Amino acid sequence: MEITLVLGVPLIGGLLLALTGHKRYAAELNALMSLATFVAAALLTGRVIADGPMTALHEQLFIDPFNVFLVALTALVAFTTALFSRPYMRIEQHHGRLNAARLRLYHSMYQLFTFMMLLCLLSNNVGVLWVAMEGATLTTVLLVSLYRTPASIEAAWKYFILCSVGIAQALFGTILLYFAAERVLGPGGTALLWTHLYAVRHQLEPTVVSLAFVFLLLGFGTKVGLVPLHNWLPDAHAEGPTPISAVLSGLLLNVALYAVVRSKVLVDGALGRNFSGDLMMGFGLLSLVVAAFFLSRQKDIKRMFAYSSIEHMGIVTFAFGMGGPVAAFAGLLHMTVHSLTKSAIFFTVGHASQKTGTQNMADIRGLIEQSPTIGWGLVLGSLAILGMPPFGVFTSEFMVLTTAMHEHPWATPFLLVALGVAFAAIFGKVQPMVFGETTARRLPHPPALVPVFLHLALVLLLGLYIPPYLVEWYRQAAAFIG
Amino acid sequence: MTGLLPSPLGGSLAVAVCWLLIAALALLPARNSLFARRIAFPLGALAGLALAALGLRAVWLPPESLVLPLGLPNLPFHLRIDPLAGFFLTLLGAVSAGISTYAAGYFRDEGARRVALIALQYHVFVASMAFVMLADDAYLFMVAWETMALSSYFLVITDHKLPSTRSAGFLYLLIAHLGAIAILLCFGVMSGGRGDYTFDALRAAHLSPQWATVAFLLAFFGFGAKAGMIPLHAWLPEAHPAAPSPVSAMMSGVMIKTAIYGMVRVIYDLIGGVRWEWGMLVLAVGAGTMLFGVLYALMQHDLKRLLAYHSVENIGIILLGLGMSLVFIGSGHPVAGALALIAALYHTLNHAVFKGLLFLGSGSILHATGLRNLNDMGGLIRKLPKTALYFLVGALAISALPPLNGFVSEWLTFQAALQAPILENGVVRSLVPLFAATLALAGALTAMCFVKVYGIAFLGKPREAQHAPAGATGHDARGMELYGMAWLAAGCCMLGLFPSAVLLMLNRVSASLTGQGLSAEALKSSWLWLVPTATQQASYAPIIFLAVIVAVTLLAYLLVRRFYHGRVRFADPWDCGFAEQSPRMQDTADAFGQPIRHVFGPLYLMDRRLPGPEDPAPRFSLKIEDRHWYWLYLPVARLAEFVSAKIALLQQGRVSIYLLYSFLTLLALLVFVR
Amino acid sequence: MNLSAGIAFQVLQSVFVVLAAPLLMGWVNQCRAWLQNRTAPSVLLPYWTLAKLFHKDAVIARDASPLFRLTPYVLFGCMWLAAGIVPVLATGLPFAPAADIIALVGVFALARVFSALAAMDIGTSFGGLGARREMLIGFLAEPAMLMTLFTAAFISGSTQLTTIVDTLAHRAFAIYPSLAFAGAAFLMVLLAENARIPIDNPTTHLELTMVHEAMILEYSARHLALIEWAVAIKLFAYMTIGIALFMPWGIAAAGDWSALPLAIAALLAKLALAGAALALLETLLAKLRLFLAPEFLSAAFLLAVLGMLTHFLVQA
Amino acid sequence: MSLANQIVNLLAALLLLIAFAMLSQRRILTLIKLLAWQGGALAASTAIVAYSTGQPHLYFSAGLTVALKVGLIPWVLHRLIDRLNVRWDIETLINIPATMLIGIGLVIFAFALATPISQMASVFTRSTLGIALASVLLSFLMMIVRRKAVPQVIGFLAMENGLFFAATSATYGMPLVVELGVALDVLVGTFIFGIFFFHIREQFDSLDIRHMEKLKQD
Repeated sequence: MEITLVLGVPLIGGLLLALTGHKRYAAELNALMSLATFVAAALLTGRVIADGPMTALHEQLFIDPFNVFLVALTALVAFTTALFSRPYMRIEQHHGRLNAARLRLYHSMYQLFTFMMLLCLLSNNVGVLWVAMEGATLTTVLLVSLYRTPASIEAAWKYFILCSVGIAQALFGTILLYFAAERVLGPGGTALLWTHLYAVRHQLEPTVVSLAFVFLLLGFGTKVGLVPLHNWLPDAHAEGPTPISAVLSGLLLNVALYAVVRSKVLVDGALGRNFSGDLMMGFGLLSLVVAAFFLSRQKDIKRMFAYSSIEHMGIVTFAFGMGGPVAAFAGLLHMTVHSLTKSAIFFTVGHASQKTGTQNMADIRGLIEQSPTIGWGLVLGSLAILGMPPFGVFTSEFMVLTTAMHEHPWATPFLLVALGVAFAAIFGKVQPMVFGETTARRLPHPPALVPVFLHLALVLLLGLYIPPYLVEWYRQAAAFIG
Repeated sequence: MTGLLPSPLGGSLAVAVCWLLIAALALLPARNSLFARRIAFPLGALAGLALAALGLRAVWLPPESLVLPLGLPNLPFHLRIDPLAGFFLTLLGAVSAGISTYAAGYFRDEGARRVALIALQYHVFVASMAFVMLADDAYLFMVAWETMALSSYFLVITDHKLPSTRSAGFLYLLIAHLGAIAILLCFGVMSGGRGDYTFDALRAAHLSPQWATVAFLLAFFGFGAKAGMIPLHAWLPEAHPAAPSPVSAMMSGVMIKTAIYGMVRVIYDLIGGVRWEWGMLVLAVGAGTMLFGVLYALMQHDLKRLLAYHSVENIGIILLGLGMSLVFIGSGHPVAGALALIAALYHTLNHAVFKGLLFLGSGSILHATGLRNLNDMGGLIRKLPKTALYFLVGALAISALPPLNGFVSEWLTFQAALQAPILENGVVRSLVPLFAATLALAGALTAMCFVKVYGIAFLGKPREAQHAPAGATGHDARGMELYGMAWLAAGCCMLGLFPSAVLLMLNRVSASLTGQGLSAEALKSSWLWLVPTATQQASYAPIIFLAVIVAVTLLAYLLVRRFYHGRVRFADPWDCGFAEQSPRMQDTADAFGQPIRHVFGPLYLMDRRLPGPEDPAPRFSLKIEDRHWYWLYLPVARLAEFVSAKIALLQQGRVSIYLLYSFLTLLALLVFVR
Repeated sequence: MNLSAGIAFQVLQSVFVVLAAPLLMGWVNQCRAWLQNRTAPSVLLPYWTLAKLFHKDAVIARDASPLFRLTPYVLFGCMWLAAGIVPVLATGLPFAPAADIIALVGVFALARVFSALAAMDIGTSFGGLGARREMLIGFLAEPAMLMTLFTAAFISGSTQLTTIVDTLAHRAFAIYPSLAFAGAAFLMVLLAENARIPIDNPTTHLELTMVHEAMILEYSARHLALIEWAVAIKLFAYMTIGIALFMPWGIAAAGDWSALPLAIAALLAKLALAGAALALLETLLAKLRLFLAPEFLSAAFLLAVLGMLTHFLVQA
Repeated sequence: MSLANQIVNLLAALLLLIAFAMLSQRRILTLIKLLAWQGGALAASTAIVAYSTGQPHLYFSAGLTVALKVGLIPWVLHRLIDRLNVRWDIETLINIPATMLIGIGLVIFAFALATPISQMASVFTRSTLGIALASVLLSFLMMIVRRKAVPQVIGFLAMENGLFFAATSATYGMPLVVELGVALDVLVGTFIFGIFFFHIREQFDSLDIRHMEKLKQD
């Protein structure tokens, strides 16, 4: 029941917003739908806390410890982003960058995007997961090009081409997986159901499955933003509207990574050796290091944080690649805190660039003077994302680092160099934006600050105390991620 | 009776939480800053006093520990208090009591929002330091450690409109973070793969000598970055002066001591199995740090920067003590090792007190005159007599002059060095006294430097026509500011005059850490005498010393008055009869350092501007730069820049190339999977 | 040894040193005059000078701070204290354990800091110049002095002067190469610290090269008298330290009244000899340029360190 | 080997041939025709597999393929290039013979990769998996070397065809819901690509993707 609600609300919301056209209250409606989704997700979460994992709709949908918190997180961030996008889009409209038709597109696509991501997470069917993932690309590609500037068109084109091609590889991987599963489960519906696949994972044909994993990793990895498949990511983040950058970084990357991890579980079962783990560690480390070095060369603020997302996805991928209860736990936690922190950062970044009329970091100065809350949000968010305690990002990085140190000591220098370089790069750029003499001006609408500080408070909380049921989910999920 | 008193651990925790509460409260009534302005800091100071008392008690009680239901699922926050932590908590509490009191007066006239923010950050800062000392697992330690760095960073950039402040803050946080990464790595090495990060587990782990050395190096690097040892000191002379003076006092006085705490905790307590080679490294770095610090301090004309360089120097002295202790313990002479450790810890305490005092004094000067540049000062003793008095106490103490406290710890360090003959290894045996020689050199240079500071700032006449900058109050420190300085000045005297009490306390710390304290003879001597080993070998009685010196001075005075007279006439200065005297003809700070520049010329990177002969308003300017920038920091930055420039070639904007990356990756993986 | 006898010895020695110090100064001046073929002033001249100064009215610059007026007394007190620590006439004085050689160096440093501060107080160009030069000399002389003392301390295993002298005085005669180095270093430090040629010229005025005199230019009358007296005591103390370290024979133990006459006689003889030697040195040497002073003193420092190392190498 | 089997193999070979033809083709109109032909071959092979295995939903799938890939999408593309007036110019980044050589290498690689898998496959799939993989890789190559937007999209669609072929011939077709979803995605994707062509034209006055190299790292 709750599951259908979780999926139904955004779907209906998307259609509704598309059909009604842009009304004055569209932004509120958007937020309301997201709130409803969030409430549904909260109900679902409560149900899972009470009853444990479940399946629905002829096993087509399922919820287990791995996806339950992602569903909740997705719904939460989608809701807070909707809250943020309300004033943000108003201001954009006020500045004449968007018109009513575009806003209509924006709002309906926003809901559909939420739907697609939730479908990805909830789908038990690996094929449907793929479909939803492609759907998420399709819904966001129009959002990235929302401003119709040459740069945004270019970014959207690259996003579209690279992700479509990437996702096509994932489809081939899915087909190969099905090919392998069919031989065990027989043709028909069940051979693509994850729960069934999981049950028979040890009997799957290793060669096929490893081949499938290569395609899946490459396909979904493109959406995760793994280096060298990441090239769409900074462009899309920088040129799209900021709420979209927030959900791309905060949610889409997570969902894509979720798909990778789901595949990894099956492959590990079939292969028995750490083939997938090695690949993921390699990609994770490469992404981490390369992104860290990219950071210092950025001029555009959103682009910089986009690279930071690549870096963090690298960390998570590396963590899952290492495997083991602690590392997987850390990976899950890092997914959570990264999406909360990064979306909070994008909220502040959005307002900051509206205030200064530019995304060029050299022209953003002294935010803390004109708008202390945005300035503090940005600096605290940046520090949090850089792994400063007591924020939660540190917690997961602590676990990743310590695990890496005794399981893969060779990797630690890379991790450390990357973290150090990233720190110098990001903080060196954020500090002058936040402090110093100001260039900011007043905004025509009050900025949305609740989402920023709500997220940061959650991240802070996770740095000091993780609720027991969350721990339990993480543990269970970590146990089968292995 | 003891049951009625709070347990040291619970009490300390309560104090730390109290600080956090003050911080939180400071934020709430932002508009009406009565709380932040009038109540927060005095309350914080009271809490500090309580903490000092609790810490003192903890030194004499067996260790206590506690687990809080916070933190990681596998690793909740562990707290523990033992004599070492007790000692450092005492240091934190006592010094912060003085500084907070001072801050209560200092920040009275700041803007409401600013003072609220400072009160918030300041108290988070103090509380995090308390947690650093209470932490008993790696995670809580790191959280507290980085919170400390973060809150102090925000305090440093309080005046963020100045570009120099911003770059100082950035450099500070960057080096702090790199250090923290090294510390984290050190914990990782120590846990040796078992994944248990409570200090108990780390203590129990037996590392092979190689891994122990790796852990030691990481800890030394990580904590050294925070302590400001060379070559990681670059942030310190930038960041400490940039902060408001009470914060500088807190950072120089207490914060860099947490690094010493960390070093002692990790090396002695957690790693264990000390080796003398480590000690030699610490000695060498310590001596280098010390000399570097003082030589650069002599070149400074910014008062707070100068004090910051002296912090570098004093960290070197502390490291010298620690190094000797490691050498002795590592060579199987725990008693001598205990003496050196005690000397190091004593100096840690002393430096906290007198450097806190000196920074507060510089704050009062800044408040009254708006000046930081010594070259513009002069004759302040007439304008700020009270500040001048307290500053003199601090200056004499840091110059290691008897009978104040700086002397006692340097004396103990020398005594430790004089134990060198018991070492078996001939090279080490002759090197240890050599390091003592560098200490003697540094001590004398410090005295020179503080003659310069005091002589130029407080004595003589104002050097430049006074154009009091905006915000200068023009009057001497008063009220809370004075009490704060008086408290620390009293500390300088007490620690100098009653060293045997401190010695007993530190003996307990050392005994709990290394299992070995001082010799029995040293401990049973009376409270008047400070005896490190045996009365025959060395002793020092500051009270008697002071009594005699005061008595003879008084006697001389009385005799002169009795037999002759006290007639005085006042006149213009004579100055060998030179008639054309102007205050600008006095030595400036730069001039005072000139002989040292001459002697140690190659050490400095100088940029000197001499006025031309036709110059109507001649000005001499001098800029001394740190060579470390050029051989260490900039090359590293350039390397990172180079690598990132190369990596940036990956992204040239062409979608075909991007597709090609994907394609090649795919092919490579497919080859790999076969 | 009973305490009262010890205290009596202590008082006796302190008074003796204070009273005898100007005499030593006079003796050095007399020797120097002889050596330079001048008519020598009376050996008692320093006493008359002091008396004259004490009688005069003090003239003080208008904006002198209390520090300026306090300093002469502090200097005098410090030197007197030093005189009480050094075993001049006897070892084992009751006050001796209150301060060892390191504290002794500390006392000298305290005096130096105060005199430098006082020099800067008036705000004249010469005062600052003198203070700066004095501290320059001090920063090298002080460690050299300490290292010299450390060499002795290593030999005797103690930093108590009493113990050191006891050990050195009552050992079987042996040549310590380390002590030879230390002795040379000590002599150099002594010259520098007491403002003697080749570092400074105690008789000079109105010269840009002056060091110590530049610091006390603003003093007059009783203040100047106290400073001059303190300078004399300082020279005396240094000489007695030298004697204690390198020629300790004949010293009495505290409370041993019978050995006292011999001790005084030996001391006077040794001082006379040392004073004459000092005068001779001052006559033979030329004053160094100021910037050669650091070289001179670093040589002293290195000699002292070398002495210490020699001790370890020879012992090992 | 049954007749059905042989026909499927033949169609597979046809598919590969068309893929090569597309790689070497310079004209957009011909490319679209080839795409339609490829769709046709795909539909035919799906139908044959459906017939010989008796799986009804494969018929549906074949129908869908005909409707979309032979009918709708080529038609849409046709309309687009008519509207955009970009029939002629197709330039490649690497010259065509070199591309072909690389393509041959890719085919060999794909076959080598698929052989171990083919051994365990069911009757129909012996060679088809390798061919499907080869045509996916060839389409990928085509996307890389084309520098106009439309051929790039055609390459993408050809890749989807290869994937569909793999799905139907290697596995007897994916579950219906998945097939429908994939088809929907392809359709929507094509429309969005179409919209994009207009946007690109509007902003850059050309469909040459070399104009879109502004966003890069300097």
